[in-house]
Amino acid sequence: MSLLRVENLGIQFGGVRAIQSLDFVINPGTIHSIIGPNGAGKTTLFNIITGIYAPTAGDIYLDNVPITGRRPHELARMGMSRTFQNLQIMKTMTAIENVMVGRHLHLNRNLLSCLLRLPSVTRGDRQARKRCVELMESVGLGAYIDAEAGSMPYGALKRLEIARALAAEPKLLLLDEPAAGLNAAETKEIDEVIVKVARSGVTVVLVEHDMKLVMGISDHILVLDYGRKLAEGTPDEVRANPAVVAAYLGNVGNVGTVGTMGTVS
Amino acid sequence: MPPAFVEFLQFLLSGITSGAIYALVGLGFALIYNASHVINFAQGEFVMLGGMLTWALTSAGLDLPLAIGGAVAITVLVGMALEKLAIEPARDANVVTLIIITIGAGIFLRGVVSVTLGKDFHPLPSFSGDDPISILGATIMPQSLWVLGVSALVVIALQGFFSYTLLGKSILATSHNRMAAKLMGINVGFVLVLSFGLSALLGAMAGILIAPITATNFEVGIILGLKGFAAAILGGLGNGLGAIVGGLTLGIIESLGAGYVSSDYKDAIAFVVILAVLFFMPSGLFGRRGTERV
Amino acid sequence: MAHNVRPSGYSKFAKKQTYTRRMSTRKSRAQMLLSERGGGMASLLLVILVLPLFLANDYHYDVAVNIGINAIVVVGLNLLIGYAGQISLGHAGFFGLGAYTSAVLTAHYGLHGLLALPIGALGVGVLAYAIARPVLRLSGHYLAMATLGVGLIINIIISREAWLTGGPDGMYVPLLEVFGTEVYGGPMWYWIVAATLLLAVWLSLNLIDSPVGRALRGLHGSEVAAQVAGVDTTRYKVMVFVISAVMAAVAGSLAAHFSEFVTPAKADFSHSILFVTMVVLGGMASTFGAVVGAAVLTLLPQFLADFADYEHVILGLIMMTVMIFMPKGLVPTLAALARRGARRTAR
Amino acid sequence: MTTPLKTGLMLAGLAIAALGLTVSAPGAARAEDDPIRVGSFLAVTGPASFLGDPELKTLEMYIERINQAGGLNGRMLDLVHYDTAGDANKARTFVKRLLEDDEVDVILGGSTTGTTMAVIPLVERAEVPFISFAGGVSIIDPVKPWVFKTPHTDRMACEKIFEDMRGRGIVRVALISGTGGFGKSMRGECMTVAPRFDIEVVADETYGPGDTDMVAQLTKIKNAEGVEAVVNAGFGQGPAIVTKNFAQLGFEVPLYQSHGVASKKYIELAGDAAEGVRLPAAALLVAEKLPAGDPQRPIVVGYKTSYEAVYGDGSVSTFGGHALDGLMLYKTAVEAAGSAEPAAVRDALESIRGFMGTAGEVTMSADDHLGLGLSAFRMLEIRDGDWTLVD
Repeated sequence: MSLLRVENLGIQFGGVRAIQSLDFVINPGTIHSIIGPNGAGKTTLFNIITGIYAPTAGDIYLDNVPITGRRPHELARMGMSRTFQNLQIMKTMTAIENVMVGRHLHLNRNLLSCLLRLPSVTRGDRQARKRCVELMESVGLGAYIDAEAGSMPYGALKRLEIARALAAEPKLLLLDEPAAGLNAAETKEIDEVIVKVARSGVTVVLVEHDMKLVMGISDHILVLDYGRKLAEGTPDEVRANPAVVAAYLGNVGNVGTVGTMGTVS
Repeated sequence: MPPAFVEFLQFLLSGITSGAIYALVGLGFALIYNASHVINFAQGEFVMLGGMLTWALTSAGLDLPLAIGGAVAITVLVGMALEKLAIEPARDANVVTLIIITIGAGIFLRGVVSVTLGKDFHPLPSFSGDDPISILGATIMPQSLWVLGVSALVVIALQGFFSYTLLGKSILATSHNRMAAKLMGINVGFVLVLSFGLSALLGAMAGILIAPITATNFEVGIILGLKGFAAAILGGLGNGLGAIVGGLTLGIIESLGAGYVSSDYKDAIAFVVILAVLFFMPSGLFGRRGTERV
Repeated sequence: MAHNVRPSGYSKFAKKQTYTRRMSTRKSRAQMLLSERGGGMASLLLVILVLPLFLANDYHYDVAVNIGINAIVVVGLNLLIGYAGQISLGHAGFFGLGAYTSAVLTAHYGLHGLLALPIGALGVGVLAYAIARPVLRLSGHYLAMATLGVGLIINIIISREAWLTGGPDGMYVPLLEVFGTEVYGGPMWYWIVAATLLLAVWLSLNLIDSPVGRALRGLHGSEVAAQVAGVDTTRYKVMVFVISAVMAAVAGSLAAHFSEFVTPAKADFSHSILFVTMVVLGGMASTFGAVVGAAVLTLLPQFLADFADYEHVILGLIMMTVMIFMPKGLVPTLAALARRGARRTAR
Repeated sequence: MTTPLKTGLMLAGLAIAALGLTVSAPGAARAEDDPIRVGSFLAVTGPASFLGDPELKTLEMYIERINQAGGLNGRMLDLVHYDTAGDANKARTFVKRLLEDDEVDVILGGSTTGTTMAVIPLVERAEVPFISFAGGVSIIDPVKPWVFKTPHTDRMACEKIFEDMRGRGIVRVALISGTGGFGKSMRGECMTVAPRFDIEVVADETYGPGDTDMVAQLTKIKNAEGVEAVVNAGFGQGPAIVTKNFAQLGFEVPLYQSHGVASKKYIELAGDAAEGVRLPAAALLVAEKLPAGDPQRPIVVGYKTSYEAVYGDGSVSTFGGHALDGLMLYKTAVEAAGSAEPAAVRDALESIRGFMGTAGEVTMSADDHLGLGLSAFRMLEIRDGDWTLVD
């Protein structure tokens, strides 16, 4: 059974069709990558799935429930979480507070309880903090627990986004270019985090330019070009698809060089 | 002409008279916002300075044209000094902090003028006499035509300035992306000082043009500033044409409201309309509908 | 404390960083949090208890009570502006509505003051809730304009409906009666307002350090990230808008009974600006900054009154200078300085 | 001690120090030859600044003059003034300061009715004589033991105007008033007294402070059925704009202004449009035109000459005159009482008979704390850019 199903999806900005008649399915427990050249509509697709943009056509189902047009916080409640390509860090807060915002839905959010600081609130906060510290350590942020988010380096902020998204304990996690702007060593570390997350049972959808990373960890790849599906399949199938090669390199070159596309931000 | 139509026309002309004033003040807000994304709450004080300084210089014996030139020049210097001394050092401060700085600047300027030039109201002579001009039975004062004419000229001149001159384009570039503008060799600091100077120039001109209609004193900028801000917002921030349309709309709503509904509530009616417009068009009439990139 | 199991790749990464705070900071952080709340509350309480020793007459009490009333408004407004990042240039409208509800209900309809106050607070709460949804869809300067408009409309209604409100010249308000005694005079009001302020500060501190508070600060930092984390940002903005409006209304009711007289100036635009200036000058996103901001800007005109004509020149200069050199506001800047000083002495 | 606590305490200390600074030395028992402390709170800035500004200038000028002449009962006068900007809340705090901190012997001022009304409970409780310069009739009606006032009331202004209209056979009038305290209050009074003069108010419009154009309201008035005269209640630059718009629309009926525009400034601002406008005002505006035998002449000519010698030709206004009257009433009362002791001064104020001031002849009593008759008002008309007496 599919976790996420997208049917005949389309969106228009003014006269520009950023996405058109797109269908695909994402199965639970897999790492699913979406690749394509710049402007292919990858981030737009993420924004539609997570409810930031409303599509102009088509339907999206999460666990067979139609979620088209639902707002982001409602989708979060249904188990969806994501990171952002353009970092969305709450810079005036500390790192752990950022992560604790991610845990919002698991805490006592009753206004009166919070105003009066009832024991249930403090207890919940204490447990959440403990859980978030563990989470940060697991993505390699153990050194930054109480750092001001605004003063952290770029690589750490990328992990912070992942930690915040994981704090919600999602069943579907969408990562938008988690490795962009990172060096090779850092990319490798992110790579390991993603694999670990997927192993823990979270379905991961990944937008990424780093082909090495994509080809290495993906179970399934969707290739977009000008808002349309160009190809789909396992890494090997995609690598062998002539249309993909053409889109990436024109008519020359071979599949091997796809991996050298490197990081295009 | 049927009397009802003449009455309507008279309301319209009355609205245009006030509206042109709001528009000119609103244009100053738009200009500074365009270059720096700062809302300058001391804009009304530029208006006040223009009028008060012209009065002071004429009463010191200068001819009106000379006095106008002097008043505009001094106001422009004040505007540039405001940018250089108060806005520039607080470059990285957030929006609300900058608003408070400009409010402080407004209080300061009002204080200085009240101490040096006194608190009295002063008139300026109308530029082309006080004989009303009749249009289809309704009347308008020649001075109002001056305000309208200058507003129109200013819009055209600004359009030309932003479209055809390097300086104008650098202001626009700075507005869109300060870092990129800097990298392209634009002297961003200078551009910002210049935009404040230009905006002070507009304010001063507004102040001089309207002084014959409303008279001027050290506090005349408070309400005009407020109305100008409303005009700029209604039209959509950062859009010169928007400020003009916003100002005229505001003036006409006020006057139609006073004429057909209730003069007691005409200001409230105007703000209800502004709220309603913002409800449907959160970026004003002509504002760019920005989508956040994430 | 035992480190949790870390993937092998990360130790190198962590070592590269020069950031000094390590795992041990967890405990000290907890202490600091405690002291920021506890310590702040303790010093506020101390000031409130000690201050009367310095208040020689009714005028001094008047200034102190005005500081307290303003501080209640500003603590609430700071939740909205400082923490949630939503500006309001119309809160004097809610303050004025609270004041006039108390005034009208007690003077014209003979209602008990202690009954009129919650009615005013509730009424303002409902009104704020009704307008918050459309208004808070706006952001930045558009939001500033919309809130300004709301405040102005309230002010205009108050000043026009003279049959009810006495119009621009204002109306008298009966004294507040508590347990059969009339509340009159500086000292009695001092303790009433002080207690209300302490309550407001306590509630504010509680809220900020809770899931709701983090959601508010989070939506300030990144609205879309907060939404994705499950925060219904519209609902939270509305919530904090209502809370701050209700606090303003309560302060307004107290102010009406305290001054025995209300005029529409309580609801006017310049009063709204004053409240926002208090928030920013004291320090945005600092509850104690709000109190300090209210104190400074209430006291300042009393000092500057001696400068007569130069009052406004100096006030304007002070506002500009403080904001230019301390853009984060008095309390956060001074706190940072003190922290730096403490770190230096520790070395 | 943890850092935040330290910071908190530091700020707390600052706060206490700041408040402590405002504490003046406790008032030692005052000797009989210490200065008499005259407290004053005026709207020197803000929308009513054209009231407060001349009022303060007059007080300063005449207190200095009294002191140079040897003071009051041999005691110097010491003026303590605070600017209210027209804000009632500020007025209250400053009056508390005057009463408690400065321990003044008398309070003069309150430029506006709102600021005056706000402080009445305070002075009544403190039992200090209080002479207001504001127009509202509610200040002295009903009478409050310690509260007096010098200007004619807005009710009297309406009566004077309607009286003049009756003489001209005018019945149907239109009102246009400012939305500020002055305009609103006078509008109310005119509505109340109109039936007594068989006057019918057929149109009622308002304009806001800072409005730049009142043509819409005047157009409505012009198109109202059978308007025979227009009355404008307001002060500041508003009435000047009304006057200009009135001329622009080519009205053929008379325009009446209120005593709120009683200074040369109005003629200067309204220009030629002011020709033919009538208003009720004190004789001060036509000082030199009073007949030689008029008992008020020396008072008003004296004040006009002194004020304009310092502040320029045409600068005198009836507003400054109200302040002068207040100060002189106090002087008279102190001299009569032989001391500045509040209760004695209050009683002396209440028994003042035939005092001649800029506003007219004042005769106080236990149930009249204004003491001016309608005859103290003169009906003026503007001709050739100057005031002329109508009657």
